[in-house]
Amino acid sequence: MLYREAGQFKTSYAADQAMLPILQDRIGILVILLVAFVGIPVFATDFFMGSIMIPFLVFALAAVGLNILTGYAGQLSLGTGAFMGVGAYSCYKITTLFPDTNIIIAILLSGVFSAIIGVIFGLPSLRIKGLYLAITTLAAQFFLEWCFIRIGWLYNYNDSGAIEVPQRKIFDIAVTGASATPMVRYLVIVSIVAVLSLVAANVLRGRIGRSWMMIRDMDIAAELMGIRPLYAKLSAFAFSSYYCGVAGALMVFMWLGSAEVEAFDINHSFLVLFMVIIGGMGSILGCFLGAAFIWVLPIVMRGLPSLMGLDILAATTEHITNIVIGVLIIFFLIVEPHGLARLWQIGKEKLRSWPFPYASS
Amino acid sequence: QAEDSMYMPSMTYRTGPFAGGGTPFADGYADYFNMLNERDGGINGVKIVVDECETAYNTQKGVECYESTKGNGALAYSPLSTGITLALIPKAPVDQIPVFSMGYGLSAAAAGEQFPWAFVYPASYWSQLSSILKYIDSNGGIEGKKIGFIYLDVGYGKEPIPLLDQLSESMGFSVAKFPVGVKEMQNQGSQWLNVRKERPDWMIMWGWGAMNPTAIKEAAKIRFPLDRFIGNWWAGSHSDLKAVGESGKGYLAANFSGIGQDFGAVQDILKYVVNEGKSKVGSPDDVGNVLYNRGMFNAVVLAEAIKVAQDTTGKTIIDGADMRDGLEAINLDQARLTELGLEGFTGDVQGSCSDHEGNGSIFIQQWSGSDWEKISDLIPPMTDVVRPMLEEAAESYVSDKPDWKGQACS
Amino acid sequence: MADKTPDSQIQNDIILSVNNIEVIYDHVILVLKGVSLHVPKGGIVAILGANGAGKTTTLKAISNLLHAERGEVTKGSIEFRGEEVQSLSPNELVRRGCIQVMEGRHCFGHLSIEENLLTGAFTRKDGNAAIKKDLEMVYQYFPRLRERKGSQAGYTSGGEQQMCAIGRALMSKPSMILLDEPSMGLAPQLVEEIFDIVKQLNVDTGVSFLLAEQNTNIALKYATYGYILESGRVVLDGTGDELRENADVKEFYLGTGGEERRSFRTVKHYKRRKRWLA
Amino acid sequence: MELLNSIFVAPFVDMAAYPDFLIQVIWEGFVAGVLYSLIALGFVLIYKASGVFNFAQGIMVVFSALALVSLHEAGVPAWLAVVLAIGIMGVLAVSIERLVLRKLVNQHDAILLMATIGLTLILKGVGELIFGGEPKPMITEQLGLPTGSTDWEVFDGIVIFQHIDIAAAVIAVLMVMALGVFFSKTRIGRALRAVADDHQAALSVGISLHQIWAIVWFASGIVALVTGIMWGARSEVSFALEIIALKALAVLILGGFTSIPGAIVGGLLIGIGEKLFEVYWGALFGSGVEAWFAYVLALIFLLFRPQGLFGERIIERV
Amino acid sequence: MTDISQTADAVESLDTQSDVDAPETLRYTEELLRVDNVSLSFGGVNAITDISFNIMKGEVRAIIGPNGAGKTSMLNVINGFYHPQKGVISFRGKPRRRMKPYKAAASGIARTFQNVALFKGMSTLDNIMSGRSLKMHRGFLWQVINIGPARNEEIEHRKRVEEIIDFLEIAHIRKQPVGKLPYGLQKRVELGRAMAMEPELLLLDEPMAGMNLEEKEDMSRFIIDLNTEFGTTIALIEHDMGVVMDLADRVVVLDYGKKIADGTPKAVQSSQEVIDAYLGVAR
Ligand SMILES: Nc1ncnc2c1ncn2[C@@H]1O[C@H](COP(=O)(O)OP(=O)(O)OP(=O)(O)O)[C@@H](O)[C@H]1O
Ligand SMILES: Nc1ncnc2c1ncn2[C@@H]1O[C@H](COP(=O)(O)OP(=O)(O)OP(=O)(O)O)[C@@H](O)[C@H]1O
Ligand SMILES: [Mg+2]
Ligand SMILES: [Mg+2]
Repeated sequence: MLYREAGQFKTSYAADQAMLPILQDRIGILVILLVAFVGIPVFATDFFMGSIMIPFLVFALAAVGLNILTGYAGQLSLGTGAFMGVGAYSCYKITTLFPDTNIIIAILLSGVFSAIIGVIFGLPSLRIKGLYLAITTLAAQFFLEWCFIRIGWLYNYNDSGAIEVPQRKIFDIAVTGASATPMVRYLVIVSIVAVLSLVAANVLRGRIGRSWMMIRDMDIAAELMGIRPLYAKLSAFAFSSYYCGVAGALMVFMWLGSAEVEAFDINHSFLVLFMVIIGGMGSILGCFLGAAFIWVLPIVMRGLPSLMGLDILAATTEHITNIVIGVLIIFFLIVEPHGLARLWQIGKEKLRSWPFPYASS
Repeated sequence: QAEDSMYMPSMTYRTGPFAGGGTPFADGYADYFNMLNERDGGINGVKIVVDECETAYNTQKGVECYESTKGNGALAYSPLSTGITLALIPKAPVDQIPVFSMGYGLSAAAAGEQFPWAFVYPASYWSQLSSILKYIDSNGGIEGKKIGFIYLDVGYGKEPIPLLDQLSESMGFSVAKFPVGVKEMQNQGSQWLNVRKERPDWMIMWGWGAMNPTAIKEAAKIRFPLDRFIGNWWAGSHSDLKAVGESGKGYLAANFSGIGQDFGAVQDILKYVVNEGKSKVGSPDDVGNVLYNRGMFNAVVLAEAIKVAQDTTGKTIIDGADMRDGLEAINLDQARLTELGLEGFTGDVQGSCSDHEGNGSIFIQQWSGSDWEKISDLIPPMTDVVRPMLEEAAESYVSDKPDWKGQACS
Repeated sequence: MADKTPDSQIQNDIILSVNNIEVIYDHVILVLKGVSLHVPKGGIVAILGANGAGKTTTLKAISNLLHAERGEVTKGSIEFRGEEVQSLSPNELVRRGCIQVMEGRHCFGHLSIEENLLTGAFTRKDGNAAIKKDLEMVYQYFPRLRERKGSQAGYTSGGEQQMCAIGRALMSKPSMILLDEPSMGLAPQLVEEIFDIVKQLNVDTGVSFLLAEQNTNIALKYATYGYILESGRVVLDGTGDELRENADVKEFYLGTGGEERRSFRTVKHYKRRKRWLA
Repeated sequence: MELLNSIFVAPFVDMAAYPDFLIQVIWEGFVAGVLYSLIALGFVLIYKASGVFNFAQGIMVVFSALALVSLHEAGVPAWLAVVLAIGIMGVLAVSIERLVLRKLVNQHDAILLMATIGLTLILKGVGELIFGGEPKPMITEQLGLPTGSTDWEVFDGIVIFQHIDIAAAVIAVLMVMALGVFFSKTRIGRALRAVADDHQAALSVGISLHQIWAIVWFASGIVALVTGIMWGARSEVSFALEIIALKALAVLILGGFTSIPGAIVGGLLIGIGEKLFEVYWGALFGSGVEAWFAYVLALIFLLFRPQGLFGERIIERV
Repeated sequence: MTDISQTADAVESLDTQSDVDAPETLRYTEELLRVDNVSLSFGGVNAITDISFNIMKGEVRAIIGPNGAGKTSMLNVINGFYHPQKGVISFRGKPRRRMKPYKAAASGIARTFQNVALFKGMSTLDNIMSGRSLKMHRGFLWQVINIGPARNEEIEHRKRVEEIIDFLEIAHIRKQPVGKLPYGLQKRVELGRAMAMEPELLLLDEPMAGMNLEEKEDMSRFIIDLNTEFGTTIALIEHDMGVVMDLADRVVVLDYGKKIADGTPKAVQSSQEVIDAYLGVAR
């Protein structure tokens, strides 16, 4: 009753093909965008924007990237962290070699390098499949990490071996560097993420996205239907790595401000993978839900004891957070292996058939 | 926060792969402030609220800790992680909260002109390395020798390399480097095979966490003389050597903070905090361990800075900017140390506008098989060589930051 | 209508009874809307019905395999030899003699044909000699399997896999077999053979069968009793002969409206299925 | 020219010039390889039995070893500590099966993988909560493991053999043989492979997944404990050990997910290969190549044999 | 060349037994696909041994034979998934030995699979749309913005796909994920997907397995319509002899990888060899 499409007739295929064919969804998205672009900047604290929203958006974008590869094209990858690193280091090189480049352009461009590297490490996917492939992507992860350490040129031979974000301005407003306010950084990042998510949704609905899903669901049949595995897989690697690269650049330039190799280590690959799986493989919405869950929950958990006036050691909170997150992950997988996005869908389904408990087949 | 207290964040890592070092350090840090609160009712009557935030040695969590606590009136941050320090250095001037990376972080931060908001008392890595080399030189000469440098292959471990390269030319020794990846910390077989192949005369180690005991064990395995194997001050704690035990006998390490419980301040901690059950330390025996005392010293410097700031400004409750001034004006000479109950605990530490490392000296300690023993006098660094290099590095750090604000020091 | 089913004289000889079960997939999709059926000891019972009627679901509910598909029985009960099936795990069911041949073959792709057959004997405790003997029997039934016994099942042809799946079930020495579309993908000759085997096992060793089968013709020829399932409900039931004589069954399932078999070429489509629901 | 020389000539000249050192390198590689194999073995057991890629194997190594050491610290005699540690792993196995695996039958690989990552977080949290985050020394002597070393004088030099390393190799070999017999000679072995292929079908033929999973997780828990003791004896027992487990992944794909001999051969290949490469060629790349050598070796290898050395063929058929 | 004449001979010799169908066969004059002396083996198993036959443009050609005879393998060879060790395959007169599957698809060969090979995570609509992949060309950048050409293209093909959906009467499951559809419907969707490719030659591997009579009748009607109205040439593997008899113009019979008969359904059905190997008791 509450969530009824009844009465919403589509009279053209164009209308039926629209991204959000249902009115309630369109309203929902509008509200979210309003909150994201107006509500949060106006009402939220710096901490909320700087330490919750910005990382959340960075990870959501990375999760979109990984989801394209894993959820849509079916190629499990554990190299997300390194691809984010490629983006970050490229962006650093671009901004330091060509200091006049507009920083937004530099960030968007840095994804291209990540995409190229992604394609190179995607090549084995033509022969290697499934978990075997997942582990060979670790080769990318560790090799690239090693490069970030060994190739001094990448970090301009800094003594510290870290990349540090130079200050860049757009229209005289500092966008990167320490003096850029969280609000400015937040607005930049939320715009980029919104646009890129839209792009991803478009591509995934079209011919190319479909070809990835074909490869994912049944690669042999896809090939027998005229899909060239080479193109499909490599384009998925490229597209996905582009997103990861941009996310990496945003992570360093808009959030951390400086980064060592550890910022791109294997744990980040796992973190993003958590988000994708908890959120729901093969769902853009899921990426956001997953990122929120995995990033925000621990922060909330850490804040809880002091909110409740309990004097618990920070480390104990950390251990308990680990346990709780672990338990929740397993719990969610058991309740709904297809992630939060699917849970959301079931919720909608229930609303749709409400007040009846089940839809009849 | 309350009117009568000051807020002192404590970034800790009691979890994760480096928890072994992070835990005693955090204990020492918290216990000293608590001791001041218990014994003296705080500093000049103002209590210090120590608030721990767990970073797990992870830069992102560290930044998050920073962002979530900086609004509480935080006076200074000591992240105990080079990665977090690097992330905080650019933020410090904006938020007006000094970063005190005691003996770690960015060596270049010693140059106060360029880094008004960062401090590395009592010495930068480079100063430390120069002292270690001086020790080697005074124990059989260094010229013509081959020095092996084994280090954790991250920013922290790589920091001293430029100086090492420079000094190898001026002092006439050769260098062989052995990086140890974070993932290889407990799996150093090949590095030590390479050591055996290269046959260096001395080994210097820039290690942390599980890397240290593994390295010492491996060195013993290939029969490298342990009394020619020197760890830096993060590679010479009790927790490192506990796992090695008897077989680590002879191993050397640099240190700048006194060992043991024979200091007035430490006794007070035992009396007012530990024995009262107000400490998180595992057992009273752990008090006085190398890293415990180091964490305590971190607190000592901060407390001293607070006091200096209070005295100069006349305020009882100070803010980050006052704290910065206090840190800069710090003067921990032996007289003051004795007053604090830390006689002979460390060398003089004296800051100034341009000197943010305090010209600290180190001493060398040796593992007896069951405990650390101090075996050398204080060794001052080679300031003449190190200082110009620090300034140069500082220059290059700010060179691509057009809006960076340094300070003029006359 | 479904409940008037079994003749009262065999009531106490019922090996399996399904009482008014409801099955829901994924928490929201209601598939079975109250299905009841009974299999007498030593009987061959067929479930017939269109695609998606719920035949497979019924069989999986019986052998307690729905969990793996995120389905659950929300109402009703299933009893195998008087025991509540829901409280037994699938392997306990097999131990008690009830085994299922799943639709779509489900052979263990990486195991050879012979290994596949041997896994069927997993629950048996009567020694290697007996197992060997039964293996020999399966090979007798399906000579083709003997030829391919060393090949990985994943590479064998569709029909060979079907034989393998059936043979595997036989290896457990069951007293009740649930057969889901046994004839699917088998050559005509083999279809006859399979049903001969069914008959033979039924007569010789008293094995009971519940089979979901699309090949109505042959199923009704061998079945002692049949149920017709539509959209999750039993719409018609009766003995094999009764059903074969039923005009609707003739028309829609046997294709023998008139005297001669209708030609596939000449049939024109009209919405016939509607009649069942009315 | 210079480059070619340093790739193709100099290292071999080096090897020939100091054969004692070469032997030492190979021995070290061998021992490291044995230890990698031990971790990989734990993975293989579970993968073989359920198709679950158990990411928690690394943390299980740490967890079991910490349990052992902490028990001893608490005053329990060494032998009893071992028994209790084995008991803990047993309880763990049963609870994992009860609370996690049972509910996730028939799910996608990635989801099972994810569940084991969740498990990793839990074990880590619980472990640090109970045993604390500090590293602990392994109770090598109390367990009766040898500590000294033996020198072998050969080719005008010496090769040093640590007794603990020899012990590790012997124990690994014994363990592999035992497991090999268990899985190939019992009907459980076949059932395991069936389960890995198709959970639902395995259920349908009456294989008890519950029982099999509990057994296998218990077995790999014991393997984890042994691994933990051996690695711990080399350095110390700490959560940093978990990272080494990642290296075992490379071993795993090189050897093939489902093969016990594969885990051994893969481990030795990688152990010896990476030591030789690091020592003789590492400098060319600026050293530290160990970080990726194993993976790149495995990757290149897989290009020719996508299922690894001894893995089962990947079936492609329509 | 000689092989073809042999095949032709064989056809004729069988044809003579049933003169009723003879004129029918002559209706087709143009050869679409020719298989010459193809052999395929896997390790020790000879899946196909020296088989030759042809498919005329516009006909319905059935392939039958006992289980494991090599029927599916034959289809796999035709569309390039298996590479025969020996023999040549000519499609539209162009001979080839090896071919990448996607090239076969591009040249106009589509198929369905014995063990349904749908894209399980996608909806019915997307599955059928995926059949249009080869016909869609708009580049990546257009897809990114998804207005203008890419969108129009999508809608245009959607129209075509909707026609197929109507034709197959699966409109009600248009938006459902196919993974959980009943088996019979999956087969139908698979047919739709192959139809969407608008192939010249359509290979159907047991399209009616697991269907009841009514559904088989429906399916037959689709196949007939496809053949007569769209002129698609069809190669059909089927075990239901009733269907084969009614639909096929000519039948080739395989046994143990060898061809044992080739001709009109009537002729084949009465061949003793076929009865022995395949049909069992004559019906
Ligand atoms: N795992 C599942 N999740 C959701 N729905 C399902 C699932 N399995 C089956 N269904 C639905 O349940 C209904 C009954 O399916 P079932 O497989 O029992 O039919 P069937 O009679 O065996 O059909 P067929 O003859 O095609 O095998 C179908 O509508 C199907 O879509
Ligand atoms: N990739 C392969 N590797 C090994 N053997 C194979 C392979 N593909 C097919 N075979 C074997 O070749 C033979 C022919 O198989 P095919 O699938 O063509 O049979 P079919 O005629 O389609 O039988 P069915 O009617 O049972 O589907 C079988 O014995 C099969 O085991
Ligand atoms: Mg069915
Ligand atoms: Mg076939």
